[in-house]
Amino acid sequence: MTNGQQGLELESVTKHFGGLHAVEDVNLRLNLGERRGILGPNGAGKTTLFHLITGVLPLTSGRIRLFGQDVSGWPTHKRVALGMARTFQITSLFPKLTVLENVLLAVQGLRKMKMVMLKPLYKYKDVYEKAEKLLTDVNFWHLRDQEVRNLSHGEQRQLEIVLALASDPKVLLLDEPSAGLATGESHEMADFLKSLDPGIAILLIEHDLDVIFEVVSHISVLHYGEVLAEGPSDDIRNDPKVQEIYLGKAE
Amino acid sequence: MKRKFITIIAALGIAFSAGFGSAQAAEVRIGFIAPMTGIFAQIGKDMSNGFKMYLAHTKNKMGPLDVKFILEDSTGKPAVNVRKALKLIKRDKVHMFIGGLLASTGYALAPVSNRFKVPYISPVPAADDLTQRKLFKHFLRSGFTSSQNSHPLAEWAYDQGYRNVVTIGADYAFGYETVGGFHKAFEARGGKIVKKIWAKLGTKDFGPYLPQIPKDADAIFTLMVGPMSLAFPKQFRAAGFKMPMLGGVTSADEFILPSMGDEALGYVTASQYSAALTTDKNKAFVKEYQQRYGKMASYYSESCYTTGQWVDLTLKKIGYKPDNTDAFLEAFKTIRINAIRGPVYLDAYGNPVHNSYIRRVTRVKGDRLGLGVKPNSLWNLVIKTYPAVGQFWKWPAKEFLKDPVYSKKFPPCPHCK
Amino acid sequence: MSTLLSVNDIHTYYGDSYVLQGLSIHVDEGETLGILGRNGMGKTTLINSIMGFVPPRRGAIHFRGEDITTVSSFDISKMGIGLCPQGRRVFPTLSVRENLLVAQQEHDVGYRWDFKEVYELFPRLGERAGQRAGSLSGGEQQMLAVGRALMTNPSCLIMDEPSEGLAPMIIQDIGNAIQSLKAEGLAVVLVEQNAAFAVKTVDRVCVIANGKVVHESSPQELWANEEVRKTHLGIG
Amino acid sequence: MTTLSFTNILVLSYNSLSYAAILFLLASGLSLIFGVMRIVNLAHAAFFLFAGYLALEFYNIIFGSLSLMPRIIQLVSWTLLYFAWRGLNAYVAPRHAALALLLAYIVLETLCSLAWGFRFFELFFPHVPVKPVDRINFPGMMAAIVVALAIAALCGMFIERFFLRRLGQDTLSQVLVTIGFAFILQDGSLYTWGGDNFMLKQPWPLNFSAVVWGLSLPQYRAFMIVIAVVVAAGLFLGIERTRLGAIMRAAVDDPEMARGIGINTNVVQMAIFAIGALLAATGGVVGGAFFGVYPGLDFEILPYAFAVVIIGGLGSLGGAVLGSIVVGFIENFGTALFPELSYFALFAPMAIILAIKPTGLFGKG
Amino acid sequence: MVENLAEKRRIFIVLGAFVALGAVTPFLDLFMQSLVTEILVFGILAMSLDLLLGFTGLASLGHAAYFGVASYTTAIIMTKEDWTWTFAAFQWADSLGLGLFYIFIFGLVVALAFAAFFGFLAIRAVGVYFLMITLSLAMVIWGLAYRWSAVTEGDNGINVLGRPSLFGISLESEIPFFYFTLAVFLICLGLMYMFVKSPFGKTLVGIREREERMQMLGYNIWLHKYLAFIIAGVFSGVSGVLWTLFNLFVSPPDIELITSAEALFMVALGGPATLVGPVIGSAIIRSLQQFISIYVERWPLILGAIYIITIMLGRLYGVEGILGLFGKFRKPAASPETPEG
Repeated sequence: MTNGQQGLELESVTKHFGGLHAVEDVNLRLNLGERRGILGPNGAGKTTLFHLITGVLPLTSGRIRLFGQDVSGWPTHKRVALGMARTFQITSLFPKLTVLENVLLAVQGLRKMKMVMLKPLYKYKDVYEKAEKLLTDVNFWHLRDQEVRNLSHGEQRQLEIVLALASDPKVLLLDEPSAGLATGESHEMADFLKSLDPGIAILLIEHDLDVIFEVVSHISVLHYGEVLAEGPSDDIRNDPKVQEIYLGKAE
Repeated sequence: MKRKFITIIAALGIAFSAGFGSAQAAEVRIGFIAPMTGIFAQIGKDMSNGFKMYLAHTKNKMGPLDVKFILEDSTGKPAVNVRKALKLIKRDKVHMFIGGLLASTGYALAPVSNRFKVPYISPVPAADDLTQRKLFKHFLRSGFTSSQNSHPLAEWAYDQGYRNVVTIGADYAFGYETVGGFHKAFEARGGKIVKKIWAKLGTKDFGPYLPQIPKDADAIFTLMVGPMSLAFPKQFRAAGFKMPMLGGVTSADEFILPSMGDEALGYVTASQYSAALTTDKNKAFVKEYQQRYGKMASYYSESCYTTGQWVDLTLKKIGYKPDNTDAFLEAFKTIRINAIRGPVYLDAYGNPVHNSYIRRVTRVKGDRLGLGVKPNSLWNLVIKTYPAVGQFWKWPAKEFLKDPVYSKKFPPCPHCK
Repeated sequence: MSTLLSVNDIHTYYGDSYVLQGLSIHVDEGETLGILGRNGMGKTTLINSIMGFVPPRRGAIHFRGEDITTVSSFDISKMGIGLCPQGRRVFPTLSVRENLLVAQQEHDVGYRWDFKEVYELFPRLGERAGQRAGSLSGGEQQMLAVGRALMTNPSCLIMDEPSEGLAPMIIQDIGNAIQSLKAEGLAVVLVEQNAAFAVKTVDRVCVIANGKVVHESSPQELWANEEVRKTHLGIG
Repeated sequence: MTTLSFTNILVLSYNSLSYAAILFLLASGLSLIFGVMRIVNLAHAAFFLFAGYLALEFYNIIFGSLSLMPRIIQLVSWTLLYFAWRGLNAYVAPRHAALALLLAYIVLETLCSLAWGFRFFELFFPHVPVKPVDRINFPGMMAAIVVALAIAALCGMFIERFFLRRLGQDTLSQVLVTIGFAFILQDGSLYTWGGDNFMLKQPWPLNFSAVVWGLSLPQYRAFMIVIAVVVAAGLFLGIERTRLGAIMRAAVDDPEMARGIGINTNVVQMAIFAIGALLAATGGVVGGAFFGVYPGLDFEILPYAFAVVIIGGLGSLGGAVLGSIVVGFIENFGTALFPELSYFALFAPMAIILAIKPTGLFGKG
Repeated sequence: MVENLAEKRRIFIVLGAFVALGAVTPFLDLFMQSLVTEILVFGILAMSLDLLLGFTGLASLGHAAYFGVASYTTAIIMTKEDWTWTFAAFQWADSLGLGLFYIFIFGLVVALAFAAFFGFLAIRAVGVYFLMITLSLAMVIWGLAYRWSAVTEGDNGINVLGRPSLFGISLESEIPFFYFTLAVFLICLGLMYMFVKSPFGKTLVGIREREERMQMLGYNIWLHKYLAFIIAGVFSGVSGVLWTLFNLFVSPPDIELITSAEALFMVALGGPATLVGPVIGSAIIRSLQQFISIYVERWPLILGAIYIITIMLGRLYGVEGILGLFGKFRKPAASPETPEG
């Protein structure tokens, strides 16, 4: 146990798919309340890294600690129960359910009552109140009876985050929250992310640089599965190595 | 939605009860259950055709009564037979129902007949115990028991000089009983059954069983049903076995015979019927059946034709009062018929006593007897007739019934290797 | 020079995601067009729209004057658009030779490209002809993807991020190959994130942002234009 | 438990292999269709039965007019050869095409010559009496088979083109629609051919047995094994060594990309379904002379085909070969050794294999 | 309250429909009465499969297995006199008027045990593999019924000679048995309704819709699926016990592949994830089988065509079953494409 501030810690995390080194020796530390971005071109291993952190994929080697506990071999749902949540790059909601039902599922996820089989869900007032609060906070309450597939893409991206927040996570992994949004919507998304409870530690993958620089303080740059650069946003912005990945080498 | 559905159901119900429910005095309602689809569909056709042919002869009447003939498809599954019997009893209010095919169907239908007190006449299901140890008051048989013809065949086999015989039978009740009958009678005469093989029902490839057949046996006794009957002799002969083949009726009956080839030549089976009987009655029957349905008459069609005749005679005896079930049951057992298969009557247990024909598969050149059957066909020529064979053969009934019903375990096989 | 491929005001969606928001480009015969832009701006979607993988909901695409907006992909390919897709997408279980073989198309006119020519362009492929494509290195896979596209004997070759994930040496080779194709008069559409590479290679560049063309010029002009570079390409 | 002598083990192995041969013919198509199209085709065994009936039908038609038919077959086969030549040229090297067609021609021509009384076989098997009907048996049967196979393949294409293609990747719909077709094919056959049990004629000279080391081995069983080996080799070569096969594999690897380089994946899928149906039909015709042809055969044999692909793994040719051999041996030895357990002999190992490796021994994904 | 009005109205309509059914049935003829009973019995089977297929998204092609073990268990404990303790216990329970409870408890425990074991083997597989593993497991049960003739009477099947009475009320004739079945049906419907409305049931829908998201929300997917599998198996067992009592005869063909496939079709036809839909499916299929076969000899052909037409139309017009037809006018079709990765 190092200190109470510790949120997520990756130690030499490595993932190989056969001969392909998707993630190679990544060390990363996310303290409580910290906001960190992960940058990198397509195929750099960003989403794979998220899969490793959440336990969707098993590690090839390395170690993952969550709030000081070694969770390397744990299944996803147990990691989540510790206080981790994640959103998906490709919208991953329950399209045929209503907005409210989506959020209810998220709220009951970490409660014991989810195993109850013969008492209707609507009898659980506290779950509903929590859902109502979450939806009211993002001004979605009026949409509660809409089926999710009928929402706009922007709304779906936002709901994606609301679902992640439902379990009151202390570590939040966001995978390209602004993917597929128009410029104006991206700004809204950035504002929304900034408005989140500052106590939540956020790890953010994002391509929209406006969003990432607005939201995070530190950035890690991933290239070929390795951390190429790390540091405060402004340093990264001007790092020539990073420039090269994005623009190519100028002669 | 729901309401609509209910209304439809109700409407259907009312419509059907109006259409069929009302009973009229001047008709006899006969339900007939036979497989019209599935593996046994053609046998079902043979059965219903036999009965229909009788009705055609009487212009759909039995004495003064109109015959209301209701055919139900059993698909060959016992449970469906039960469903259809219930339907016939409850909806069509039949006076009796006839049919079923497999022995298992007989066991399934007999209790139904008792429960609803509606006579059930079995022309084909040959389950031994229904006329032996498990009697049902409303169950009547116009066909035969599985082991009935096996006993004389065993005698015949012994007389041919066969001493060591191997048996292979389909692994179910009909198989146990047919093979068991042969076994008991053969060993009673002093022969030996040296090996008993049970092939699972519906075996297509006899590969697992053929190597187990001792090459030095004098003969093999088979009991095959349906497609097994076709595949077995072919694979048996192809595997190089030369020994004579004996068999229960279904191993080479007239149903399967037209599809068989030279491999079946010399196959000796026993049955209460053969299409090759040279009686005038039978010749007329085969000829007419061939003309009407384009097929060789089989014991299925003969049995059902005779059943029609039997019902007619019984009704006549009770004054054409089909509602009088008890009288019907009594009278049925006292009828003596000079049927196509020969003279038939029921024994004290309600099982037919009739001739048992030992038949040999032979290719007959040309159109045999001018019956209109395809030339150069295979026929079951009768080589010996055992007259008036009952289900207990030469044993007294009481003594016979002390033994359990034939099964895999009975009779025991002291000489089996 | 006449227009070979023209894309007029197309609007393409992935599900509810509105990706191309009224985009127009055109490619002339024999021309090399670079399409630049950051990740997620719609470059690959543009290609998918052209190839018929994801047809646009509105707008039209013409190739040699024929409307190909709703034509199926394999017919588009047969009309002469060769695709070298993002991530290479070689058929991993097929050998190198088979990868080329399946792409070979019967044309009434003679073949320009056959095994011999492709192996001449990329000798490494000839050496590895019998090897499973999945076992090739990234650079070799890229060569194979180009070779495979050439086997369809296209008159317009679309290359989606050929430099992605490759070592500079290999990128150089690919660049040389593009130059030689260009010299033969083949029209090339080069979609790139790597602006430096693109700028060296192409005749004209379009910059895409948020599903629209935001800048169009010669490569030199683009390189000189600090503002466009900063906002739409780099992170500076 | 029964004990087996060494000879019995040999004969049982021979029988197991020949049973495996039929299973392979049936299951390889199922596996192929699944591997490429992710379709669980419950109508597969219906093709098996349907083709048996078709062969029977055409066999009878051919024998109905003995004098003309062989020549007609010859004409048809020449025409077919011509089109096959044109078709093959597009996909394989000319010398291979020429070789294949030459072989095909020799076979066909031999068959037709046989029909006219060429006593080729009598030279080699003088001890076997040849009846005139036997002499045309073989070519007649072959012709019947060709027609039956062609029709079955066409049916397969029809079902794929107009039904399955429109269902997309919905497994449940595919299952129910293919069951529907199984019903229709089964009952349609019953309607057309009646419920009689038939058996295709085993072509002379395959209907007697060879005696090797004192064991009599039915030649038809050897014939089944040979056919299966030829088909397996043909499938392997066809898939692994030809352009068509490469196109099929490309369409499996990445269908979208395959379209992007000009491969019409719709045609490929239709072709694969046709080949699948063709394989089942081959099994049906070959098996029809061994098992018989009768209504209900399809649902009887379907579970075995599933057992093969489950054990071997879906979509793998090697798996289908291995699976059918495993099932063939388990079925034969299991039944011979433990007659009481013959129904589990097959399904219990299958359940265990699935529990350990849900995708079968050779399965991918 | 959260439970909305439309839902209340729906419950009211469904209950009303069954009350109406209960009221109308005595006036139908005997055959129709038993048909209605049969529809209810298979309705329970179809609903239980709907828990898996409609709500959890698991297409099982072996659901007849649990139906089968329960119906065989029932038949065995009611007839096997040489199995002294089960039979004696049954006799004793029956003498107290509790025979039915004994049968149900026994049958359901066995169904549960099999579902628990088979589920353990099957749940790991997904999609087609799940379909095939359930199929083969059901074949094992079928083989058991066929082959273990010492217990199951093999091909002959088991005849049950009568129904136990319920608190002294004889269920032998149609009407009492119909009401009994209706009562059991309504209890099952109620329980299943509660189940799908419960947090657990909602979880299953979540798993059906998006498994990876449910995992990220802290759900143990395997456990939920497994429990759902067992529960569906138990309800299928209820249907099996009723089937034995209804038909008084069980035999191997009752539990073959076609029964499982038919159950699937009932769900698909009535509308998955609707609970009541599968009952309508059951009504249609069962009535068709009983009625087409009277008028048309080629009824399997027609049934096959109905399968195909229903599924094709449903697919082409995006309608999920008959109940889906009503919802069709409300909701627009979904577009399941994925955004650029």
